[in-house]
Amino acid sequence: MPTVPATAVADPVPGAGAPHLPRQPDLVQLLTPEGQRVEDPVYSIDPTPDELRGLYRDLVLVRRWDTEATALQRQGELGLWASLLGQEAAQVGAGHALRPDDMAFPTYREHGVAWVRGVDPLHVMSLFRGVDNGGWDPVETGFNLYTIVIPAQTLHATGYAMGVQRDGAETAVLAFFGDGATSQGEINEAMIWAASFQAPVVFFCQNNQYAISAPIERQSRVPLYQRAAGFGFPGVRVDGNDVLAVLAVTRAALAAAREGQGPTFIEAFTYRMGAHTTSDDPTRYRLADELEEWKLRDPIARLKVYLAHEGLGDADFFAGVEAEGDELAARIRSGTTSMEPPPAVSMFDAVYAEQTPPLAAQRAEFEAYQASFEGSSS
Amino acid sequence: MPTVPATAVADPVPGAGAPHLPRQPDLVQLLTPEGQRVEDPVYSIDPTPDELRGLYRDLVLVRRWDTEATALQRQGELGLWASLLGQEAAQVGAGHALRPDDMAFPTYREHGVAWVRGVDPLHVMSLFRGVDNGGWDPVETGFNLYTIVIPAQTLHATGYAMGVQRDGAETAVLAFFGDGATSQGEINEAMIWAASFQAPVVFFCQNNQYAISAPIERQSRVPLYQRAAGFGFPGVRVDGNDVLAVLAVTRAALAAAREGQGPTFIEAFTYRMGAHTTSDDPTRYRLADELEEWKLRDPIARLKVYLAHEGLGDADFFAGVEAEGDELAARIRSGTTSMEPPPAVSMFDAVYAEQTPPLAAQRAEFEAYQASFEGSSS
Amino acid sequence: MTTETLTIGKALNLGLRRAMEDDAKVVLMGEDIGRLGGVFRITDGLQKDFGEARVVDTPLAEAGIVGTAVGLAMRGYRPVCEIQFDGFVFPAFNQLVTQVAKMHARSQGRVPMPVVIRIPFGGGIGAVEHHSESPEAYFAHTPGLKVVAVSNPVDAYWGIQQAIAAPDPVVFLEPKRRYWEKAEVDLDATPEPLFGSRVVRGGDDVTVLAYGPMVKTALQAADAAAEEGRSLEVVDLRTLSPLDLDPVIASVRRTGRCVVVHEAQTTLGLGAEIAARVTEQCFHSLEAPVLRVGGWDVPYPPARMEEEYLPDLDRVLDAVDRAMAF
Amino acid sequence: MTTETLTIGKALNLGLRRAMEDDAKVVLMGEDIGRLGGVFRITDGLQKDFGEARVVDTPLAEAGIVGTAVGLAMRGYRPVCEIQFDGFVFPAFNQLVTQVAKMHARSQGRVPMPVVIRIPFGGGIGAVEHHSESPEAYFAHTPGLKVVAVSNPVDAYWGIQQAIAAPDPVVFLEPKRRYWEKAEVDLDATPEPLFGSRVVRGGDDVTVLAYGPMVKTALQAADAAAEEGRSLEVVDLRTLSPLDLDPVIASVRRTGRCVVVHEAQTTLGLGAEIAARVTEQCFHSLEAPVLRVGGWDVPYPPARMEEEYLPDLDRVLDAVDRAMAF
Ligand SMILES: Cc1ncc(C[n+]2csc(CCOP(=O)(O)OP(=O)(O)O)c2C)c(N)n1
Ligand SMILES: Cc1ncc(C[n+]2csc(CCOP(=O)(O)OP(=O)(O)O)c2C)c(N)n1
Ligand SMILES: [Mg+2]
Ligand SMILES: [Mg+2]
Repeated sequence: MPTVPATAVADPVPGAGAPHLPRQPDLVQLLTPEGQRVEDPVYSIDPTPDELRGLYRDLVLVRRWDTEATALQRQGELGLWASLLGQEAAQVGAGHALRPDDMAFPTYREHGVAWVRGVDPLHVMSLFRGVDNGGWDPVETGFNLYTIVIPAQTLHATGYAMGVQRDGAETAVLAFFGDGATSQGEINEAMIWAASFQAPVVFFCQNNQYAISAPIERQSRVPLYQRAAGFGFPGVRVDGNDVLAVLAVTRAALAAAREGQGPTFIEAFTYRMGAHTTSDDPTRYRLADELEEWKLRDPIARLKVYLAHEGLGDADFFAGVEAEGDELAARIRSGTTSMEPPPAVSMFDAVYAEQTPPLAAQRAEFEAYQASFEGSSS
Repeated sequence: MPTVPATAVADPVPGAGAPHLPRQPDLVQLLTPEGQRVEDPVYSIDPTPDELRGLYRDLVLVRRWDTEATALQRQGELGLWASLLGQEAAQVGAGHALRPDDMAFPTYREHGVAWVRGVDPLHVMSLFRGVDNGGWDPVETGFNLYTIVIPAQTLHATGYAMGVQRDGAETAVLAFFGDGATSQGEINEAMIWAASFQAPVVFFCQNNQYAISAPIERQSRVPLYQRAAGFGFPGVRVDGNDVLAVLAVTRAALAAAREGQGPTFIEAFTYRMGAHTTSDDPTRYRLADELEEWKLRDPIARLKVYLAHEGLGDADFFAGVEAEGDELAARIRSGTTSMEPPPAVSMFDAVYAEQTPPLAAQRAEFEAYQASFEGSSS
Repeated sequence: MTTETLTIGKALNLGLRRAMEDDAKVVLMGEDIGRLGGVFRITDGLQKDFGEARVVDTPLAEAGIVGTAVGLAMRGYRPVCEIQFDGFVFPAFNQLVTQVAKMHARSQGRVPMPVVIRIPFGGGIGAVEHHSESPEAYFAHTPGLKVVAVSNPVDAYWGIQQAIAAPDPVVFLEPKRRYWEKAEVDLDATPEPLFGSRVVRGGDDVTVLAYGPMVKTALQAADAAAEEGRSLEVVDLRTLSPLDLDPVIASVRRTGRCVVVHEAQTTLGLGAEIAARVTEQCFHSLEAPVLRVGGWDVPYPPARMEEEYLPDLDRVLDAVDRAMAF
Repeated sequence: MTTETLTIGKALNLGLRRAMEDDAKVVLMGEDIGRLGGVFRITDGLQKDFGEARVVDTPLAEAGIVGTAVGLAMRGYRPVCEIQFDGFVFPAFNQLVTQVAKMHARSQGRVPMPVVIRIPFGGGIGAVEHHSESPEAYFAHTPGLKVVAVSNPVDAYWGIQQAIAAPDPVVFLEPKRRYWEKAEVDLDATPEPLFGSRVVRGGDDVTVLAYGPMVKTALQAADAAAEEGRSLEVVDLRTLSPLDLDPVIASVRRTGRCVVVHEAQTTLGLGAEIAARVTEQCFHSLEAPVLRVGGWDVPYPPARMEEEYLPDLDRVLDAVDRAMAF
């Protein structure tokens, strides 16, 4: 394992190969990988013990959900699963920074944010089971449906934020995307728009070092958060495996947005511990060493150490959270395996708010055709 | 007329309203609006008297061409004309920085670059007359056809530069675009690509302060050249009305590209003195005052003052260039007015390199149909 | 009854104004639509009267315009996007096809998408490349979008208001070369439904279908045919998705012959779909196959050749002759 | 004669390899095509053998892939772009429609555009949204592009080489759900021309047209029909633009009946164009209108409903019955 001097991380292309991230002006960290609380000159946070335990609980539960989902996919109960393993802190931290009125625009991997927003995990599972495209109500939950076309949702987030401005509301919008997404034209347009109109939107990038097999170096030679300055708004890099730092940074950015100070770009520096999705084979493009090093920066372990060390969580507490996880997993498993798709004819029903006569006719044709098989089970 | 302190130009949104541009670290200038030669700490140039006179000649001739074209459009001989008035120095300077082997990718306004590349003005006029989409050979001239879809050509330039890399050639590529173009996704992708592959392409933005009616402030709150840093390569702002500075800066950037140092973003700070095109009415969106101020920064006048003052051009020389301009204008006029479109059937001929049977059949149908009118002049 | 003589352009302008007065959630967005009033002046004066928050001069990027419209719609607004010219809609294609068109279905109806995309379309104005395209078939092939094309000031005035009021995304095609054509518009009338076609001239021999700029051409052809004793029924399709073929089917069952006219390239243009459907539904009535008069299957040519590219009266009559001769 | 039993996927891989050996100007570009070998492994091993300059893992942006391919082609290269899934081609739509398709015509033939756009297309793999689309009609409506769809390993092996060697831009559609189907491929054979359709099964009662993944479905339908004493002639269209309808016309003149099958939404799908043309050219031979079996006019549904969306053997037979009953 090569030892890299601390300054090397400020290098144009940081990432794998380094041991745990040293603190540096360029990276906001409030809890080290060893579970030590540190201060940042700009971002501070003072969570109550309950809040800290709540964060820990969420981290554990979303990881448990994720593990169960991966297992269910292996067993043929899901068509696909996009694991968040390793990114729990980035998601739970960002999710907790949101106020109820705020609106989040996820990609396909933000199960941790979904969880914090109160979305029923089964409404996410239904998507990956192929039953629907997500079963939750975006407006009610303040959490848009998953967007698979990269990074279409960043423009939606910006437009939504322009609506917020017109409403004069104290609401902020949080747009999620990955490191790979930053190369698409649309997201750059979203940032240009947000800057031009000073829209209350925060761009939250989970730099998990890979876009499927493409390492971050392919997308950018400089740290991603620096992109924002070129568009005229602030960018900040935060340790994405440090839930406290993510919470503090995101909370500050959302507050600034609400106050009319315009957009912020947050780069949550993290790592995709698993495969891109269950269809992927990461051994083809990355080394096991890298994974081992990132394991040392695990987002849950460090909070557990901190809680234990500070006496904020005892064995009972930790066991209780585990038990909750088992329950959640069981509920997800039974809910998923018993999930049936709606009748196929429903595919005709929500194409438009106002059904068209030709489509109604096609629907009737479909029904008649389906009916023609009834009874004829040859 | 408001007086603005010199530092105000370094402001996030510079531009109109200021008197002539003061020198500042942020703007490369080698020849002041008053015709005074100044030095820049980074960019220097030592043109011979002949070169200086050549630059002057080109500036005058392309302006003359432009004036004639505008007149021809008014007289119904062109469908449209996109005037370069005010941008002569940016274009002639950039054009002169190119070596014969280099390749340029223009928008629809780079008549000055076309001129320097040796493109016959009539081959440009034919486009605006509606006879073809440009009559010159892109490869032979090292000057691509005009691209109207903003800013599609920046990706072509980047791809071409990737080809240059594969050839191991000492060639650089110059991509032209406007300030408005910087808001499009595609150009941001071009910059990301160029950075990622360190392609030998230089992004040359003529910030003429407007995209039709939209002032630069709508596209960006910070100087455009700063965009590049966010993508990991250098950006520089040059006085776009100073042909020497443009030449020096562009030459340096192209040299760096040829040497494998990757892309540069050049923002040539200039002004569109005329309408967007002959279809446009700028009085609807900008004040006459602004125009008056920019007149004081005229790109030709300053070089003339310098040449005269240094004894590099006498009355005969200036008169000679005027006379050349008259000749050029006459040639353009007669060539344009006598220009006929090719037979309509040719629209079928270059759709594919390898004609398809259905299109050949349509072509035959077209010919038969046309023939059916012959003789029948009722 | 208040009637005014309006050009199509002015009718659109008035229609937009009325829609904005009727519903404070209507927001116009596009390049140069504010201060300048749009390159065709369709939004002239609206920013002055409704302010910059409701008539938004955007940065230069079509994906941005349409993509932010999606977000505004999610927030309860009714965005009306102007694409400056037909040929510049393609940077927004991803947003239109994968997002605008699919959001309602994706969300099982929870997220409505009342977005209007106004596009001046078609040729005949002597323009440079990309300013004369007819991209309607791309949109009509995309479930989730609705597509209309207006041909006259009355439909322009009402249609834009109806499109804005509609709960679904509507690609609203404006016949740019007819912007200056005039007609009387009754501002108090009860408008015809947006998603219906209309017989605009009765006739017995051949049914001629057209939309947008070609309606006038079809009517001129009918005039010319009449002089030769031939009677053409002309249908203004008005809605391209959904298609409203009931009046067409009724007509073709009577005439036995059908000609479809459009500027778009013929292959996979609207005429293809109409030919397929009309043939299926009128199989036993047809005396001739449905014939198509469309743009040739070439990129739209330079301006001085566009007359030979575009369907005109003669090409319509030629097709009518061929249909009669079958 | 060297024959090998190959899947479609492996045949494409071998074909790409051979094209790269034959011409040093061939450059592959796409997301994850290098180290990973592509999400379907079509480019497996090629970066290892040909290096990173010829098998380029690109940043994540489709307009960038296609737009830089244009520039590479101008510099004399023959770029082969992989679009990871059909539903992700739309960000590149502007480059494809306004640049790739038009460059040759724009330059009066001076600038050739030998660019191949490989797209795994179609459904049936139980995927999430945007991974099962059939966008071919958008491209076939665009003059300047050529569009082919392969259905078997032999055509895959030769077709990709022919597409790369072709002087024009080719959208090359690969039937992703058939990637693992096998056949014997004679690596020394003289291939059939790329832009031709082929009768793959003779028959007398109804002519059934299909391409890409639906060819197998059509052949299965023919088998089933044969058991009921009905004889279907099956044509693999192979080329969607240009269409090669000569074998189809000949067949329909004989059978008098025609059914077109595709996964794409029916309205303005390829079936529309084919119906229009076949009707025009076989008007007096047709006993029934050309019938279309396509995807329904809805966004591609979630995976557990896709079987009801996709044409299958039964829906083809149902259309055959209806054609016979006319
Ligand atoms: C427009 C588009 N192109 C390609 C894809 C296929 N794809 C899905 S995920 C992915 C990589 C995304 O990487 P990143 O943005 O870093 O997010 P991550 O998956 O790492 O969370 C790709 C290429 C897509 N979904 N959308
Ligand atoms: C994709 C696209 N959208 C819209 C247009 C219409 N249009 C032509 S020029 C122009 C403004 C361009 O401004 P800028 O990039 O600053 O260049 P300038 O004209 O000032 O040289 C617009 C909006 C276009 N040509 N392409
Ligand atoms: Mg990533
Ligand atoms: Mg400009």
